[in-house]
Amino acid sequence: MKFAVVNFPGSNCDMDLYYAIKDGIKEEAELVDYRQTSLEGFDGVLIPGGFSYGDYLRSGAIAVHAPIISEIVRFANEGRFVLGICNGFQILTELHLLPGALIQNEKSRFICETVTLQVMNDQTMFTNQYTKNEKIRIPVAHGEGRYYCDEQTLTELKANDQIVFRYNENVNGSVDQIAGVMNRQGNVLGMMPHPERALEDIVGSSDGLKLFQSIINQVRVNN
Amino acid sequence: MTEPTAKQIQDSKLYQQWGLSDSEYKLICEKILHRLPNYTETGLYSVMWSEHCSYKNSKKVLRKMPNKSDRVLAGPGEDAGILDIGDGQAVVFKAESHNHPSAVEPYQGAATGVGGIIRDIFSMGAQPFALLNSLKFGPLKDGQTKHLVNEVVAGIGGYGNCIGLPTVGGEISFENCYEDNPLVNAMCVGLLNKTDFKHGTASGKGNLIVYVGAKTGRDGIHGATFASDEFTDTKNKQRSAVQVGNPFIEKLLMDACVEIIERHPNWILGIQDMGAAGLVSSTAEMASKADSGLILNLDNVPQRETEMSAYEMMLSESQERMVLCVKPQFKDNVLEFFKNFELDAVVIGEVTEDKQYKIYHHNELVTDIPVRSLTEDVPEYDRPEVEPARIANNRDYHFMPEIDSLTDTWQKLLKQPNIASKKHFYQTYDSQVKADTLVQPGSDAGVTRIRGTKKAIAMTNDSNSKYVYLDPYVGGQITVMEAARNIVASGGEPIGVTDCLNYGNPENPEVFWELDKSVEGIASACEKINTPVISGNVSLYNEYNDEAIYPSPMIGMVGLIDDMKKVTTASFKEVGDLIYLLGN
Amino acid sequence: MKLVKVYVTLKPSVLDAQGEAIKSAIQTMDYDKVSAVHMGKYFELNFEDYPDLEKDIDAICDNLLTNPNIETYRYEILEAE
Amino acid sequence: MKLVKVYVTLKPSVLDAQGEAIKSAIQTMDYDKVSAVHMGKYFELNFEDYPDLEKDIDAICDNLLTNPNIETYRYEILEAE
Ligand SMILES: Nc1ncnc2c1ncn2[C@@H]1O[C@H](COP(=O)(O)OP(=O)(O)O)[C@@H](O)[C@H]1O
Repeated sequence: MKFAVVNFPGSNCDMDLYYAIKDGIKEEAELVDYRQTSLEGFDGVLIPGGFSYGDYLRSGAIAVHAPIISEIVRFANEGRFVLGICNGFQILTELHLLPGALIQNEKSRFICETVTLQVMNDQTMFTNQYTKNEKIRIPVAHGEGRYYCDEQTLTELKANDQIVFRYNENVNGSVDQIAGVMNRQGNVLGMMPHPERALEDIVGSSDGLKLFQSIINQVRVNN
Repeated sequence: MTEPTAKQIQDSKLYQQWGLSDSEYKLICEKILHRLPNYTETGLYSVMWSEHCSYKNSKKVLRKMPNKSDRVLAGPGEDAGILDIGDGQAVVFKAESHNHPSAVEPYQGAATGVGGIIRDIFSMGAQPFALLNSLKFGPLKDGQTKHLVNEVVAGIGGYGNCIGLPTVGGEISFENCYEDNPLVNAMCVGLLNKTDFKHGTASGKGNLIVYVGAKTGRDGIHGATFASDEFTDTKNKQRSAVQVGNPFIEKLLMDACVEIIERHPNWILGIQDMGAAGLVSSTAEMASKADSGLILNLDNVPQRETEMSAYEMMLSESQERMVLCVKPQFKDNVLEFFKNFELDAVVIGEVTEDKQYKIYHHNELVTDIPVRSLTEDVPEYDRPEVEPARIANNRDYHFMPEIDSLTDTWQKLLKQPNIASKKHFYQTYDSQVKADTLVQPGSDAGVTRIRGTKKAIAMTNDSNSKYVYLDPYVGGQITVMEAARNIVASGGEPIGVTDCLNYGNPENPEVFWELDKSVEGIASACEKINTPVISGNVSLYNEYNDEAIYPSPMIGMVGLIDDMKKVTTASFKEVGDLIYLLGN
Repeated sequence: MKLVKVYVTLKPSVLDAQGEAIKSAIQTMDYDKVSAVHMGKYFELNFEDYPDLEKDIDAICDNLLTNPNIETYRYEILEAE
Repeated sequence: MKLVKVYVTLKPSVLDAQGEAIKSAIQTMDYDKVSAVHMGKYFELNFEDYPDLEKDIDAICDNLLTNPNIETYRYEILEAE
């Protein structure tokens, strides 16, 4: 199985994700430059955290104009899996592949902390190795991570079980404590917390491992 | 604008405003050039001969510090020091102060301090992997100080978070003496494959000088002399001396430099960052180290503003720029390589044999002076020292605290901002990016593993200026030992030290005595525990309206943990565990 | 040559965390007559003049300068000096 | 009630990293008639009306809304609706 880690100028968690695949779940990973125009041969796409284009203007806003983007959209529309973490999540909302937006934290400050998340839906290709309502410890590190969507969107998210993770304590003021959402089809997930930073107990938590194992599991079932 | 002539500079003593003394100016005219320096040349001497660039006041004291051990691969004299950690790997680290810029413009001052120290590490060919910082402010009583603290902390976080380096440690303290002269010291640690080590030199006739990175603007002109200048109310207006950072560009620059040195070591002969005194300091130092000459053509320098003079371009402290020395046959490869990172890279000059520093601007030779006169001919001062009366008169004084209620005292102590948790601040720093951080801020030292090995590195920044104020020699020792305890308590063996020496005006004999004695204390402790001082930085003239700060040496110490299973943290672990007290 | 000034503000339904923070900072500074603060973005763009200018400005605003989920914009077109 | 609109821009000599990034994004979007982009901040403040209003606005701008080292501002005072 082969994963693409898309690297934008200013991405800075690209290697973390690369190692998460290589060492965490022992699969193949390759960095894909934002100027590439093909994702041929990959089974899934990972969009890493960081500050693409300095996060100038709005986080994720400039990245959506990079050449690789149309290929990511095609990939998502074909039902293949796309995971965006932190800045990756921001890019996916700016792209409208996911509903809502990520705006400045309620306290207007960057926050780096390991937080408790609740797994809201264990029937997804990203969470099938967790159990529903399981509490997991995953680090967050962001200044613009407050999830916002309007009432109607929220109702839809709930109705379709698209809310995948919630914060146990609302660290950033997100609507409905949302930490991660997926699209209606269930193949695109965005989340602010960093599962790739929680793969080994020695760095504080290994609760993120099951997320990557879930993906492997699902892709195997599909094949 | 027309520049004053050499004669006008002499007559009006303009050089004084730029920080050159009469005797220094005379030395340049009579012993070095045998003529009057023109406007550009006077500017070059004034920055290169500032304390910040030349260490003319502190060199003699700095020589007291030990800088050798079995591990030392490079010590003071390079952008950063290097220590062998076995298996073909080395750690590279240095600390740098950005006190004055942060006082004037807290966010950008702190941010560019972080940016500058990161460049010092990757210019050695190392991959930076961790940041630390040491901050000192006035008491948190008024809105203005709170604003200052918040801005500095935001600047440090803003730069480090964006570039993607974890901030794993640091310290923040509050004391009256820093109210108008805050201290902002930053440290960066990197990992080097020993084969990748690059010296900052420009050698070999015909080799090319390549400029890489952000465009040059009028940022921070005379920042170096500004940093070596006392601070007064009126200086608050000196606002043009502020540089603005762009961590996004620095990330590209860092990745590009690390990669080009790793993949194409034969393309690059030397590399150095443009820090204080920008283009002149970097190129003159590179040429001086190789005993070469240099020709620069300023028309090729990428410029952000129009109609910049030679003086402005040479002294600009625009951030995120590097200088490379490149073999001509690899010129196209190098330019193409950086273009792929969307960075400006242009040839701006070449190495010569005549040992002269020659600058052309608009086809005119605007500077022609010996390279080494900028770096080696700086007068070195042996300042008079006097023990301050407060110390001489209180030698037999022994303070005994009176404690009525242990609980009260305990609670009062815990409420002190200096003792209370600093989590509010450090949780705005990304301490985990790269997923290698084993111990985050909040324990004794920050610890980062070295991926692919069993090893980990422990790092700490420590200072306690009150102790140094009360007894510089013992205070200096205490500072080193506090750092060492933090390393040991994290499971590490201390292997080396960097420092930031923050003091008042060295021309004040009492201040100079404090500097000298505390460095002797630091040196004696470092010798005892075999932690050579392999890099560092001096920040003098930390005064506000003639009031000096406490003598404030900051020690940045690095420790090696041979097996990451041995990492220990400060927190109590389980109910029922026994608690021991070690030591006296 | 045209100078286009674009003003971007958050939709009223979105909590303006920065505006709130600034308001309380202003109040700590003892200016108690401020009842509301909102923070937005301001852009100046220089354009060559051409017939479809407005269409392009709208497109640039919609697709780059703002996120329509949370922001609105308005602009004015002036002669550049 | 007054509505004060404050426009904050970087001094011309200061690097506008954001404006540069936005300009190149606009150019990748194939709008090639844009020659310069600058990004600033825009504030709306509601004030009770009082005689010394302008003095206070200046103070708030100088000490909080802008960084006088690198930014300049201008403002206009309107009647709030
Ligand atoms: N206090 C000090 N202790 C040891 N070495 C020092 C000290 N201060 C400066 N140095 C060394 O002197 C050299 C020049 O330092 P500096 O001018 O600060 O570097 P840069 O050119 O990066 O600004 C460096 O190698 C530095 O490590």
